[in-house]
Amino acid sequence: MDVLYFAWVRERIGLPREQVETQARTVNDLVAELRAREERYAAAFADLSALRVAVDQELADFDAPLDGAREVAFFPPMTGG
Amino acid sequence: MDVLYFAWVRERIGLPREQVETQARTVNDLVAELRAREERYAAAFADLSALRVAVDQELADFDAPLDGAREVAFFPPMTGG
Amino acid sequence: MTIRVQEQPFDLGEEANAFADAQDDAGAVVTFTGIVRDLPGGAGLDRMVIEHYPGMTEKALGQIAADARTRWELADVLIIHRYGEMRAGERIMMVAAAARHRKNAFDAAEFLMDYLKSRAPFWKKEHTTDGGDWVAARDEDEDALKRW
Amino acid sequence: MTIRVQEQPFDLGEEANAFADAQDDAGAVVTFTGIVRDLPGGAGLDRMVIEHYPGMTEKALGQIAADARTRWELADVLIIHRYGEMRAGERIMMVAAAARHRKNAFDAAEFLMDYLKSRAPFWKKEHTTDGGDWVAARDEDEDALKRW
Repeated sequence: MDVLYFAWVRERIGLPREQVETQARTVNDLVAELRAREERYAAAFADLSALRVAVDQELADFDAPLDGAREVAFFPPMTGG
Repeated sequence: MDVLYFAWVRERIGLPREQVETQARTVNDLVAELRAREERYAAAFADLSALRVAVDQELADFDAPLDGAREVAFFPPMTGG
Repeated sequence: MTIRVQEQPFDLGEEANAFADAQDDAGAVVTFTGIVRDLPGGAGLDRMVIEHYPGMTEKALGQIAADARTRWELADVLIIHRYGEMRAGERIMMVAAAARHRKNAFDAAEFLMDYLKSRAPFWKKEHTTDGGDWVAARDEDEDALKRW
Repeated sequence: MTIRVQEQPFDLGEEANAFADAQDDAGAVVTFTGIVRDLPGGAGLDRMVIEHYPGMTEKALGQIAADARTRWELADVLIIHRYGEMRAGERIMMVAAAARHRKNAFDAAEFLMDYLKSRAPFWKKEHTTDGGDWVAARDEDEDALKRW
């Protein structure tokens, strides 16, 4: 699964995208796995209320299922316009 | 006093402006004087709900006083924009 | 603040660029442009003629613009309105509002339009090959003023 | 309907003219333009950098435009949004909505902006000589969605 990071999430983790081997069934499961990896991940995912997630390029909730998902992206609230 | 007519009021009366000698104290008084003049005036002023009036270039009511007024204009509801 | 009442056409693009370029503290610019529409059912508009009340027009537009600046925090306001003859597709008028926040710019532009429609002394006449008809004021346009 | 996500600058005037020229049944065109503002208090914005999510951005904007066309009777919709580096005074983005009636054009343009602000994957970073700060989302922007 491709995991993408944008804005300060990208900066905190230190990379824009990575390939992740995971059996996570929901976004929350994936977040738990990532948090457990390294301090920079734990820092990036410290406060989920400051984060948004997209599954296959659609905004999703953190309890959204991941079955069949090819791309998950984490980022702060958007500031377009 | 200058009396001005716009749009179909101008067309019905047949002139865009005229000088009127009057002692009318309100717009309604002036309308009564004009109506009494000729059929084309009576026709133009037949339905006051279809007319608007400006006294010295400010929208006014038909019972507005005319003391000191130099210019009164009659016209249909505006359709700018 | 700029208000222009003119017979000659104006260039929407040039006006929009000049207005936006003149802003140095406004992140939001809203414009409204009114365009002469052909008549429904292919009746064939030959031309639209707009009559106005010189003197009162400028005062009324100035008052409407001043009211908008009192109600909202605006960086700038522009109103251009043509009179005389124009064909389908030509621009009739435009307003622009600039503000720090987009909501103010949107509200002000809509307020300017609502008042300009029913409180500025312009009258439109649509001419076809069959003759001319004065455009009737719409009740919705009068009603639109109530929300401000 | 046109949606463009691009790095290069766009010309507001040219876009507004082209959009208005393309309408043959819409008497009302509303545009919104977002401009890079300098920082308050003269902190001195060196540049703004906008990051986005290629692929999702186009989908999200397409969805927002389609939603607007479902809600209001619109003749046309345009969205242009830049990413990458830009300086104070440069245009960041614009939307345009064309309709027969002005209220639909105004509502649609405001709806497009409200959704684009909080639902399209763009992130702004303001750089000064002291470093860079990600622009924080404003609660008002999230609240603005509730009225639609």
